[in-house]
This record gives sequence, structure tokens and C-alpha cells, in this order.
Amino acid sequence: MEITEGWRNTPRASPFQRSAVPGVITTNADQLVAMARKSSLWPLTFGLACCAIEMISTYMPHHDADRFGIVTWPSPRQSDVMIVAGTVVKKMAEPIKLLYEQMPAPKWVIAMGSCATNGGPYYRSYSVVMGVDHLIPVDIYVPGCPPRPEALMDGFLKLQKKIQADAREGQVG
Amino acid sequence: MVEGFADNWTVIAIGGAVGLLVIGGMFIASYLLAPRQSSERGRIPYECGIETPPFSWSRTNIRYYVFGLAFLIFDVEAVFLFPWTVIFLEAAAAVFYEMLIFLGILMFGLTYAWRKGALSWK
Amino acid sequence: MLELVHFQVLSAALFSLGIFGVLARRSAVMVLISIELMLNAVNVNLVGIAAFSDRAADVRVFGQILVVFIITIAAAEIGLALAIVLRVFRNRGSANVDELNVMKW
Amino acid sequence: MSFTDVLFAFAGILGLFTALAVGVLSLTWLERKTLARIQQRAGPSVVGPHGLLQPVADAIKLMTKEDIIPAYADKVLFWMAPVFVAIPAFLIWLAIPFGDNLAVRVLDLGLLYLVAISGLGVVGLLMGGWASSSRYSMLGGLRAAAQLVSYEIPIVIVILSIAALVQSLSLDAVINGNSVTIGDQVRNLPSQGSIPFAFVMPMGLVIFVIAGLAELGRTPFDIHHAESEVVGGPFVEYSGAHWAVFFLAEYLNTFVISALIIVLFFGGWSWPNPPESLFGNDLSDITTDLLGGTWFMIKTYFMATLIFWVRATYPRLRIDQLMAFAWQVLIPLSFVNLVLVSVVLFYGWSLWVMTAVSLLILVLVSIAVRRSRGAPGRPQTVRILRRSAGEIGLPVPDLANQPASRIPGEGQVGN
Amino acid sequence: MLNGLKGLGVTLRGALRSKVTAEYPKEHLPIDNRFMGFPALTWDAARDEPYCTGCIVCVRYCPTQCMSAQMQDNPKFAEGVSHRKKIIETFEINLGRCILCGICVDVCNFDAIEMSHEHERSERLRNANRVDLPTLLDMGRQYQAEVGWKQSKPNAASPNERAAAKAAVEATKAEETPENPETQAADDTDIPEKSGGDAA
Amino acid sequence: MTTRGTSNGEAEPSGQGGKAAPAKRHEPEVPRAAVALPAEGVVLAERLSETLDSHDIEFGAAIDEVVCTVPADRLIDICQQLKDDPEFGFTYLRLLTVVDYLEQDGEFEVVYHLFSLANHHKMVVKTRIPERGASLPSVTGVWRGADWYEREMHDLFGVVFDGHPDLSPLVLPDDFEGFPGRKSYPLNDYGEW
Amino acid sequence: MVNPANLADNQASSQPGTVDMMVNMGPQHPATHGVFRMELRVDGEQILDLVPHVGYLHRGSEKLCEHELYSQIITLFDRFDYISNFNNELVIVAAVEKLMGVEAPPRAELIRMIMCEFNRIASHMLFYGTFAIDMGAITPVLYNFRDREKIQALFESVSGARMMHNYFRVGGIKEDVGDDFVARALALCDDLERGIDETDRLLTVNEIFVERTVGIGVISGEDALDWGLSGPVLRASGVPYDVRVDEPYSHYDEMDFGVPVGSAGDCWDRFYLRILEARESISIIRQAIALMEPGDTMAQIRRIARPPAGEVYAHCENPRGDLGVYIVSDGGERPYRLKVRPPSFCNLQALRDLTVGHYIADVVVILGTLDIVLGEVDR
Amino acid sequence: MTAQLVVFYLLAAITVLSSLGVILTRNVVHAAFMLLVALLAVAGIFLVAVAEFLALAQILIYGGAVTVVVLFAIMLTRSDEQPRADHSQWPVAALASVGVFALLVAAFVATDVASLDEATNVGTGTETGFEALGLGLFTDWAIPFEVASLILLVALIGAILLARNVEEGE
Ligand code: SF4
Ligand code: SF4
Ligand code: SF4
Repeated sequence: MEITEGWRNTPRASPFQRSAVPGVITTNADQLVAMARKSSLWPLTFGLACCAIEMISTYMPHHDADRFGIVTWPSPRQSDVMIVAGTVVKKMAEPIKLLYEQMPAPKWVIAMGSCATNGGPYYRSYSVVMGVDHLIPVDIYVPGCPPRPEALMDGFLKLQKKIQADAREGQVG
Repeated sequence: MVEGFADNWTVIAIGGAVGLLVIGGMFIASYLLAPRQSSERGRIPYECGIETPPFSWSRTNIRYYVFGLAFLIFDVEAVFLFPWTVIFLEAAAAVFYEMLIFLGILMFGLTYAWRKGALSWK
Repeated sequence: MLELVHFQVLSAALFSLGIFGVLARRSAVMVLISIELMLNAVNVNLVGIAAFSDRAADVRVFGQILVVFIITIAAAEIGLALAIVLRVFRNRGSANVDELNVMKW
Repeated sequence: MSFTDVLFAFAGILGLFTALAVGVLSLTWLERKTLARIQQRAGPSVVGPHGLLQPVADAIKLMTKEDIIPAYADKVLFWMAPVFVAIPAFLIWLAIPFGDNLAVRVLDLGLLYLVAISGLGVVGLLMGGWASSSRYSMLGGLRAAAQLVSYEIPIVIVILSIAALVQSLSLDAVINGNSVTIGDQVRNLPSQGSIPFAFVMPMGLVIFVIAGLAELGRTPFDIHHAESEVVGGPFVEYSGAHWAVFFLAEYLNTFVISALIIVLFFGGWSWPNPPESLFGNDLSDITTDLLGGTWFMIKTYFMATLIFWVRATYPRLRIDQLMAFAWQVLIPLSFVNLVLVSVVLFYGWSLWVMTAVSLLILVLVSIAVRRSRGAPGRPQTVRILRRSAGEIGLPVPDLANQPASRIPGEGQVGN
Repeated sequence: MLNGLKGLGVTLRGALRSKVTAEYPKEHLPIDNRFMGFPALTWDAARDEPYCTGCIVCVRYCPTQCMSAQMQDNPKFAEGVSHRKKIIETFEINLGRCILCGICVDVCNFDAIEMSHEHERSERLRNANRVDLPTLLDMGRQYQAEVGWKQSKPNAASPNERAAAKAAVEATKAEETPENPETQAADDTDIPEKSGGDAA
Repeated sequence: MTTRGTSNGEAEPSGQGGKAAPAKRHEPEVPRAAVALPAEGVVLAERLSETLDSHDIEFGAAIDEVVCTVPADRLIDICQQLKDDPEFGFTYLRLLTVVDYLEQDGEFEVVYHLFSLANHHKMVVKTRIPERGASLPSVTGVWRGADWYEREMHDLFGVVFDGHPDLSPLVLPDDFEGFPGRKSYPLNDYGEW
Repeated sequence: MVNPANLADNQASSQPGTVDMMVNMGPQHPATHGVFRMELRVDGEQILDLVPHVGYLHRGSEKLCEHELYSQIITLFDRFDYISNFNNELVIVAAVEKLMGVEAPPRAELIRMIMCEFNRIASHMLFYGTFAIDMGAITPVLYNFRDREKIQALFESVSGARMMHNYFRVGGIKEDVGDDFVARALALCDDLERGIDETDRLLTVNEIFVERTVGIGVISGEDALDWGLSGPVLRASGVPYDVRVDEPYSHYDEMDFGVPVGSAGDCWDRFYLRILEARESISIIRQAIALMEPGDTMAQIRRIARPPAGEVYAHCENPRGDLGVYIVSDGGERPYRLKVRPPSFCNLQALRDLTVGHYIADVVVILGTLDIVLGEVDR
Repeated sequence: MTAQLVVFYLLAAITVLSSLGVILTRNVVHAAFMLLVALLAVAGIFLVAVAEFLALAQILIYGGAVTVVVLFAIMLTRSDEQPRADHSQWPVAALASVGVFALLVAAFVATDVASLDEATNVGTGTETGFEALGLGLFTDWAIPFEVASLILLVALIGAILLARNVEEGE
């Protein structure tokens, strides 16, 4: 199924943004909102393969993603970030797309590990999708196999920067 | 006293109104502020990533009903107990024993339900 | 000025709505819900009468006590009646009053 | 009541709402920090000093998040369900005394009011679960209804015991004690300024805390939003502001239950009464109220922390065990408690009789429960077979003849 | 009931212990010397050139085919500064695909490639982690400085090196010429990039 | 520009070398792994040949295991006997797999690795089936554990196990075409992704 | 307007008396430990039927292995059962060594053993934690990961990677351990013992935990064998089958260690057995460290392994059970056919039998005690 | 018009409208929720009539318990599967209900209201109070009170037996 809407993670603007005088109130408000959003990134509890283990490690005492306000929620409806942690196989493609679409906007995607980035060690396999960006738009690619928890946190920090920068540039997503 | 009564409930009504207003305000604010994106497909109910056919309800297990019913019965009982608790010391001794009988009868019901296995899930 | 007739008219309205529900709806659950409406109509009436009665306080309270009993009966009634409906439903696969006319289920 | 009065009330309640919202936010922060502390990690610490702004960020984010109404959902009910849960949670606060004169309203029927209003929340959960038209929320909603309904009864009965103890349904009387006239004699009933009811009715306290936890749906009773089973239960489909309101209600309830435990069993703002020497006698009413209010809040937060602590420790029960526990243990016990209280009062025995009997019953019941379960503590079904004992596998080489360890300072071989 | 209280005791004791969290952007959990981050090319400071001769042994053994390299004649050899006849001209590793297995390091005869400690390379673009020779050398130099790197394998200056290099070159010739990296690039271009990502 | 490497693995990457036919020409004689049956294996082999004499069985060995190659139609009988006979007691099916010899012989080889806890015996049962109408009686009746193995092999190789309760796709998507386990199936097909 | 409430639930059976509902769990579900999916047919809360669906992580790696050099295959084996990577590596190198008839030097074998046992502990710790989460206890997982992090740090100091080590080689190991290894490992053993005790106190004896696990998901020894179960799941049913004892590899025959065996075959047994097993692993590690002597860590063989033609089946005791690998070699640098015997795959087969008749909440618990790793189930 | 009257009209309107909703909606679940709203409004009416205890009891029983029971029952029966949930003779029903309404209103208006003291302020009702209610309930109405407990007992046992039979019948 083709994704027709929202391929670029840029949702339609809210009524407030559409009606307010552009550039006057919206920018500051947007930046404030972006600050809130980036400080409260809730990932979907979602592990595909080996990378999931390091992803779990990221939430664990030694790394503690909770410090950044990152707590997982099991339902896509309450999540902001989807961490695709692991190999995306063709059978899993549809569920991933569906879960992504079920997340409310604004939403972001982190492709964790080389499998999610471009197939990694399985890029030649008949059943593996070469990178989750064939299915859903990805904001941050975290390389590594698996990436260390620090690398994932680095990814989160970069995502935070991106959110703030996008708000500055007037984009919503 | 009368005034106090009316005041009390006015205030509580105001409380309800404030609650409604604030919560409604939250909804409206979120309606105004939140971006839109969801596609038709994104609004499919969540089923762990699998697209399942529409589902509205299913017939549930009868046990839920039994518990609900028992709750209803005990709630009604509580309605009788509330006036009793505040007067039984002052009223005649008969009132106290009356309630013991009342409780006894209902406890019999509870025991019966227990023996019949209605109080355990299985 | 609030008068007793206000309560009475409200009560009448609730009661007749209940009657409509009982007569017009086929689903047994709906019939029971409508019966609840009718019982509440009675309650409204009783409470109104209790409030406007000029008898001594301890007599006036009778109205309210009656309401307590009605609530009790209503609760017992709906609980039991719904249980019967469930039983019928399980046996007959339907909860329509029309189909309950045969007593042997 | 004049129009200005109404306005004042409006403003006051708005203020209360704001304060409660702040309270809820701080409670989420407290919960995350407490859990983090227990789990040897830092908890929110980047957003604001010590992560204090974390809840604010979460709140703003949730407000500005898309609010999806699922495709097959019953839109009206879906939209209204959070309101149905949140409003009762808020309304309860109107009757809770924060200080001597510091309550929005002191109702004559305060205890009945609490019970009646708190029962409404169930409908909201069931409604949300049904309206979402997802199987998980359906299951969650049903579980929530069955659970809350069952644990409501012990709460009601324990509250009734307290009412019997003070012979009044007013929360003021619960704290200040009451006096009744029995046979032309004025008899003073216990007031919590001197002995908190926790000591008078330990059984009541235990029942109330357990049932309260269950009402909150917190571990070990969190079956209705059990993430590993129903993925959030009735809330599965909620997002953005609607979810935030559910969340708000949830924490308001946590707050309420903690506050109720404090008010009903630990004397609210009044116990332990500070000795007069500490503050002197000449404090103005306002100051006493504020001090009392603060003291009450401290106690409430402490209670909440205990709830979080329990949450961090226990696994959750299964639905049948949960229901069996409510109906076979808590409800009979709560009735026993009520009868005990009334009998002691009726025959005019000392309150300590009640305490002693309560404790005795508690002990007996816990022994009985353990017996009836037939699982006395840890099962003994796993044993270790050893090769050295010849119980398994090939014969073991003689370790004594192995070359000695080469590692300096390393003497031990085996166990 | 008492057993359950034991659990409360454990959590309470946990609460009394100090936290173990490393405050990430400020602190970093210690990285062991052996840690295998992304591969990097080492720099021969003595001769001011990379160790890598472009023999592509590593390219052949990489299980994910994430590297490509091309050799050229070493101008410094002509000048007599260096003993390396051939030297690397272009080298590209797609770090996004590298699985950090260390096979390339194992098979390289010249110690020219090392697993550096670099591991935080999140990017906003899919191909932003296809790093080229200068980046790899930078990473390498940083790594060398960090760990006080010394060459451990047979020195390229020894006669072995010539033999090995010759063998390698021959091996390369024997192979069919591998795919053009452009193919991959072309393959990648039709992947939609994130909007605004190019600005990053 | 001449490129010496690739980060792309389209088709069979020649960068891997050694696989091509010329390499094989250099080494026409492939050494075989040494067979070293342990003592109990020898005993087992003898017993097997005595007991299963009536069946048409080839005996062999692979490193330390006894290998019996049985005809497909006798498979179930033999397996049942191997399981039930207390002398063998092969109650445990370790592994069931299919090896694709289509290119060489046009046949699949189905391999069963058995283990007997009681006697500490291990052995391999093999059977061969042709590609066309590749079907074989299912051993799920003998060892229930064969269930998923057989489903997986049906998925990957298209071998049909008669009498299997449910051969619906296990690991592959329901609409997958082809049998990716076979040698003839390309490693990857970029057509779609 | 179509009222969604009127759309029939298509799965509800037509019989008036039944109350079945289909519930789908997974592939994204917090309790399915990855991308496992089950379809449950439930009556209220009780399971009438369960259909497991796997393959959401089918990466085709067995086929991929046929196209890789043996040295590269090790990296793929790391990723089969991605929680016990060392144990996986051991299987493939053991198989190739058996095929080639080479042996690793004793020091290398001991180091392999130590690493494998540490990995077993790490894997079991992950199990305790996730299992506790499935049951609603949120803290044990953090305590266990705290200790796991220490194990991973040790791994990093040995192999250079926290998870995907690629450390074992055909004929030995990649490089010798560092000088401080022994001291670190021993200190870690003490730490881990404390950590395991903590979990033990936190969970094993907790009444709610006992209530939730005792008598749940019982499988008898015969059934377990019939289903081909292995590892802790099999042993909990009273079958003392442990490859380390029954067909000792490495230096396990020189170790004195116990094999915990349950008798009830329920979830509690499967859980507690793993606690005991982790303690035994610590004892093995201590013994192995005591046996370590300086020496070579690599046999003298070709760098690119080219085993002779033939076929081999080798297996080791993985934390999840009997992990085996069957290699058919045609004498090339790549296997002709490679097939893994995945213990989780076999264990998972029994899920339906274990769960039917229990509650939804029990499914999660039972699945938890099977301790599956999807990477290995689906390969 | 006093504030009391305004409140009364408001609540009466809510009650009547949601009751109308109850009997007219096709969706049984909606009907249950509207029933809840109607009954809560009735509780408000009780408050206007200074029956505080009754109002709270109404909320307690109808707000929490009855609605839940009805919802459970609905979910158990799925009784709205039929698109037409009404009898075909609903006009007759409408006629009947309008007739009853007219009759009742006429009767109420015709009754000699004067016999009930119109002048009595509604507010004075509070004097009857909660304790008077309790005393009345447990002294004068002791027998009905005990009978009520029997009724509850019967309801409990009956419902449990019926439900049990359902389970066994499966
Ligand atoms: S990137 Fe590596 S660790 Fe991550 S899922 Fe893929 S193979 Fe596993
Ligand atoms: S093997 Fe070593 S020298 Fe050859 S190309 Fe690779 S890094 Fe350079
Ligand atoms: S580490 Fe492995 S995957 Fe990465 S470049 Fe080297 S050989 Fe390739």
C-alpha cells in the first residue's frame, strides 16, 4: 500500500497555525512547543531484533533514557517516536507501516542499527527490507550493529536538535 | 442550615462546571494547536500492528455480569447502612439488632454465592 | 416559585416516556431500561410530595423512605430481570420481547 | 448565594483545579523520581533543574499532539469518556478538608458523597473501553469495571465503619471527633487529633489501603491497564489531550486515595497535633490552616510515595485471583470490621479491644489465606542433580588431581 | 505475606544505594581499549601517509560489502620517501551498513584499518554515513592518539610486505572487477530523503 | 574510473571469490571428513542393521553418527520402530531438515536427527525424494515436535508432508511465491524493494 | 450512516451460546518479546485456542549462510540468538572444528567456556527481568540490566563488542584475554551472585509471584520430549537432559557443576531453575578460571577455513536449550547447506498445548518462561 | 423566577431530553448512557427538593451500579444487532404514552393542590434531615426494611442461579 499522506513526517498545520499571522505569534509559540516536544519524546515499545536489546539497555539504570524524558508506551497512540530497532523483514513491513500511521502527529522515526538503515548484514537476504525508509520516513539513522546505548542517545539528542531546528524554520514536524 | 445546604451544592455544581470547562478547554486548545496528519488507515484501531476487521463489541463473559450484580446488591445495602451507622447508638437497641439481622441475611447471600462458586472467576 | 405541580408534571413526563419505551422497543434490555425510567418517575413524585408536605417532619420523611425502598426494588428488579434476559438470550440467541411469548425455553 | 459569591466560588475552584493540576504534575515527577531512586537510576533530570519541568513538557506536548478518534469508534462516547472519569476525580476534592477551615465545602454527608462520586468513574472507563472499539480497550474496560466495582464495596464498608466510629458522615467529624448523646449522656467519640484511626482500626486501614490500590489500578492490581496483557486497557486508543485527561484523572485519583488514607486514618491535618509549645497558642487561624494544610500535603505525598514503592516491588495479580481476593477476603473482612466497630461502640467497650481483635483477625486471616492456597511460601520442586554425586551424566574427573591454579591469590576451586 | 515484604526490603535497599547512571552527554560509560567502534584507517605519521595500500583484501572479506577502495601508484614511492609502491586513492565505507565485525581488521596485512572507538554517528540522512577517505583517516588519527596506537602486524617496511602486496594485487587482478559503487549510489537515490535533511 | 570494491552486493558478488567454477577445477579432489564412530555408535550400527534388516536400508556414518538412508515409503514404520523399540528409544527428534540436491541428482534429501535419552544413542535417518511431487509422509504422528520443522521445510523447499495437520506458511508471508530455501532461488530479488 | 456498533464481529461464532472473541497479540506487543504474534480465541478471559504466528523476523539467514565464508558465518550466528551470542558462536565453530578435525588449544576452550557461561547468566538475567515485566513487576528488570551491563562491559574488554562479538574462531579465539581479565571476572562473579540473590528475594518467594506461576503451563516430561523441547523448559519437567553433561564439549567434563531439574514442569519451576542455573554457571566460571593456564589461543590452521566434504551435526547447551547446527559441506569455503536446530523454535511449538484453558494473563507468563528469542525462532 | 426554578427547569429539561434519547436511540449502549444522564439529572432534582441523601443514593446506585450492570448485560446480549429495534406498532405505543401523560397531568392539576401546603418552602424539608430518615427507616419501617434485605437476597441468589445455569448450559 502506498503511503499517500505524511511521507515526510510533516503534518498539516493546526488551525492555530493556519489562522495566526504567520511569523509573529506562531514562531515563538512553535519554538516553545518544540521545546516541550523534544523534551518529552515517548518511544513506542517496539523491538524487532538484536538492536532491541541495546535499546532496552538504553532505558536501564546505566544509561537511563528517562533522564531526557524518554519513556516508552506500548500503544502507538501515545507515542511520538518509533524506534525501528532491528531487521525489518517483508512480513513485518505492513505492521510497521500500520503502526507508524497509527501514531498521532507529530511523530518521528529513528532507524536504529544497520539493518533498519539499509539491511545491514542481511541486505542480501530474500526476505529483508533494505532499510525501513522504504516503508516510512526516517528522521535519524543510528549506525552500528547494534549501536551502543550511547549511540542511540546520541540519536535522540540529534532528533531533539532537529525538532528545534525545524520549529525555527517554521516546519511543524 | 438551609442556606448552607444550598451553598454546598451550588459550589459543587460550580465545581463540576469548572471541571467541564477546563477539560473542554483542554480539548479545544488541543484541537486548535495540534497538527493533523492521520490518514484513514492510521485510524484503524490498534491491534499490535495487524489490521483486523472492524470490531464493535463482542459478547462478554457472563461472570462480569455476576460481579456487577453483586456490586449492585451491596451498594443498595450500603444505602441502608449509611443512615444506620450514624443513629444506631442513639436509637433504640432494636435498631442495632435489626441491622445485624439485615447483615446476617446478606452475608448468607454472600456465603451462598461463594459456595456456588459465583465469587471466583472459574 | 417552585411548586409541587412541577415535580408532578416532570414525573408524568418521565412515566409516559417510560411507557413508550416499554411498549415500543423490542429489545428486552431496552424495556428494562424504560422500566427504570418509570420507577424514577415515581421517585420524583414522592420526593416532591415529601418536600411540599406540611405534616410534621418525621411524617414527611416517609416519602423519602419510600423512595429508598423503591430504589431497592428497582435495583433488585433490574438485576434479576437482566439475569433472566441473559438466560433467555443464551438459550434462544435473541433478547427480543416478541420472542419471549413462549414460556418453555 | 449572591452572584459575587458564585464568582468567588468559581475563582476559588478554578484555583483549586490549578493547584490540583500542579499537584498532579508534581506527583508524576515524584513517581518517576521515586521509581528511579529505587531502581538506582537518575530519573528525569535534564528538563529543568532535577527534571522538574519534565511534567510540564509532557503536558504541553500532549496538548499539542494530534487527537485521533479511531475509525470504528463511537465518536461521542469516545470523546466523552475522559470527561466522565476526570470530573468525578476532581469533584471528590471539593469535599476534602485540607485544614481546619480549609476545605471547599464540608458536607454533612461527606463520606457518602465520596463514595457516590467515586463510583461514577467506572462508567467512564467502561465507556472509553467500549467506545474505542478495539479488543484491548474492550477487555481493559471490562476488566476495569469488574475490578473497580468489586473493590468499591470494601471501601464503602470501611468508610461506613469510620462513620460508625464518629457517628457522623461529615469529614470534619472524622478528623475532629464527634459527640453523641446516648441515654442523656454526652459521650465523646474518638478524634484523630489524639489517636489516629489507623491504631483504632488497623484492619480497616489494611482493607482500605489494599482496596484503594485496587481502585487506582496500581500494581499489584493494575490488570486493567496491564501493558503486557492489554497494552494500556481502556486507554489504548486515546491520544493527545484525551489521553492526557485520562492520565490526569488517574493521578488525581492516586492523590485522592492517598489523601483519603491520611484523612480517614491518619488524622489529616490534625495528627499529630503539634505541641502548643512549638508554635505557641497565638497563631492566627490562617497560619494554623496553612500549617495544617502543608502538614496534610506532606503526609499525602508521603503516602503517595509509599504507593509508588509498592508499585516498584510487586508483580500483578491475575483477574480471577483479584476478584477472588476482593470477594472472598476483603469484602467479608470489611463486614467483620463494620460489625466489630459497631459492637464495640454499642456495648461501650474500650477502643483498644477493637485494635486487639482487629490485629488478631488480620493474623488469622492471613494464615487462613495461606493455608487455603495450598502454596506455603516457596514451592520445593526444583532440585540440583550433581555429576559429582553420580546423579547425572558421565563420571566426574577428580578435581583434586587437576593442576593447581596458576592464578596468584586464586585458591578456590568450585564452590 | 511476609515474603512479599522481603521484596519491599530489596527495593528499599535499592533506593538507598547510589545510582549507577552515567549522565550521558556529560559523562560516558568507560569504553574499553578493545572496543570495536566503526572502522577507521590508520595514519603512518612517520611517512605522512596512510598505511593502506588499497589492496582491497578487506573489501573482499567484508561480510556486508560496505566498503570500496581504489589504489593508485604512490607518488611518495617515486620520491623515495615511502616504501609503499601503491597507496590508497579512494576509500569509502558505508558505516550505516558496517556491522562492526572486525573482519576487515583481521584480514588486513598492513594494520591499515582499525576498529576505532567512534560510535556515535547518528545522521539525518540515510547515506550521510558513507564516509570517505579523509574522514576515515581523521577517525583513525583520533583513535591512534586516543589509545597510543602501535603497529603490531608485520611491518609494511619488511620484505613480507612486498610479497603480500604483490599477492594481494594479483588476487585483485584475478577477481572480476567488482561492481561500480555508482550502482549503489543510484540505488540509493530513489530513496526519498527527509525534507530539510540536506540542510543538516 | 576503475573501482576495486563495492558497497553493493547485486547478484552474486564476485568480490567473494572462490565460488566460481574455475576454483573447483583447481581442486578436483575434495577431501572428505574423517569418520570416527565412537564405540557406542558401532554397537548401535550393528543393532540397527540386525533389527531393521527387513527394510531396505543403507547404513553409513557421518563423523560420529550412524546414518541410515531409508526409502520414503518405509519412513514412518522405521521411525515408529526406532522410537518404540526400547533397545533404541529414539524419543527425541533433534532436527529435521531438507537438503537440496536438485542440481546434482534432482532430489531432496530429508534428514532426521534422532536422539535417545535413555540409551544415549544418536543417529541420523535420511530419505530421498524426487523434486517432482516432492512429498513424504509426515512424522508428526511419531514425534509431535516435527510439526513446525515440517511446516518450515514446506515453506522453504516446497516439500509436502502428507498427513501433516496444517501446512500453512510458517515463516514466510502468506502470499510469498517460490521456495527460497532451494538453491535455484536467488538470494535476493530487488524487484520490489 | 452505518453505525459501527451494528457491524457484526465477524469472528463471533454463529452459535448463540458461545462467547468467543478473537484477540490478536503481536507482532508489536510488549509481552511477546519481539515480533511474535499469537491469535487467541478467548471466552471472556480464558483461552480456548491459540494460534502462534512466527516469521516476522525471518531474515533468511540459513540461506545467507550458504553464501558466506565460514569466518563470515560467525557474524551471522551472533545474530541468531542475539541474547546469548557467545553460545551461538561456540556452536558454529564447534561444528566446523568437528568437521575439520581440529581442536582449539585448552586456553582458548576455557576462555570460550567462561564467556559462554557469562553469556548464559546474562541471558538468564534478561529472562528474569522481562519475565518480571510481563508479570507487572517493573524493578527486577532494571536490577538485572544493571548487572547485565557489567557483564557486557566485561565482554567488551574481551571481545571488543557488547553484543555481536565475532570473537570465536575456527580453531581458537580471536585474541587472548587481557591481563586484568581474571580479576575482573572474579569480581564480576561476586557481583552477579549478589544480583541473582536480589532477584531471588524479590520474585521467587513473593506470594503474588508464586500464585501467578505455580501450576501454570504444566507440561509433563514425556510431552516435553515429544515436542522436542530442550533446555530449562525440558529440565523443569523433570528430564535431566543437558548437553553439557550428556555430550560434554569444551571442558565441561572437567567441571563439577549441578544441573537443576524441576519436577512440576510449571512456570515457577522454569523460573527458579534458571536462577539455580545461573548460580551453577558462576561456579563453572570460577572453576574454569582456576584451570586457566597461559598458552596459545589459536590452533595452526588456514585462516580461511575450508573444511572437507561431509556432514556434521554439533550442538551445545545454549541458555535456551539444545542449540545445534547441521552442516553439509561440499569441501568449499562455504557450506553447501547449513541448518540450525533452534531451541526456542522447538520450545515455542508447545505453546498452544501449554496455554489452552488458562487466562490471557497466563499466556504472557507462559510465553515468558519459554524465553524465546525471535531471532532464533525465525532465523 | 427564582434560581431554584431555573435550576429545576434546567434539570427537568436534561431529564426529559435524555429520557427521550433513551427511548428513541437505536443504539442500546447510547441508551444506557443517556439513562445514566437522566438519572443523574433526577438526582439533581432530588437535591432541589432537599433530599440530599436520596440524591447521593441515586448517584451511588444508578451512577455506579445500575449503569454498569446494564452495560454488562448489553454487552452480553448484543441485542441491537437488528437494524430495527422498534416494534412495528410503535405509533400505538406513542399514543398510549401521550394518553397517559395527558391523563396524569390532568389528574395532577385537578387534584386539590391546596391540600398540600403550597406556602411551605421547599427548603424547610431539610429539617427532616438525614437522621430523621434513619430513625424512621429503622423504627417505623423496620419490617419493610428486613423484607428489603430478603428481596436483595432473592435477587442475588436468583441472578447467580440463572447465570450459573447459563454457564452450565454451554
Ligand atoms: S543492526 Fe545488527 S544488531 Fe541490529 S538488528 Fe541488525 S543485525 Fe541485529
Ligand atoms: S586490506 Fe588493509 S591495506 Fe588492503 S585495502 Fe584494506 S585496509 Fe587497505
Ligand atoms: S567491520 Fe566488518 S562490516 Fe564493517 S567494514 Fe569491516 S568487515 Fe565490513
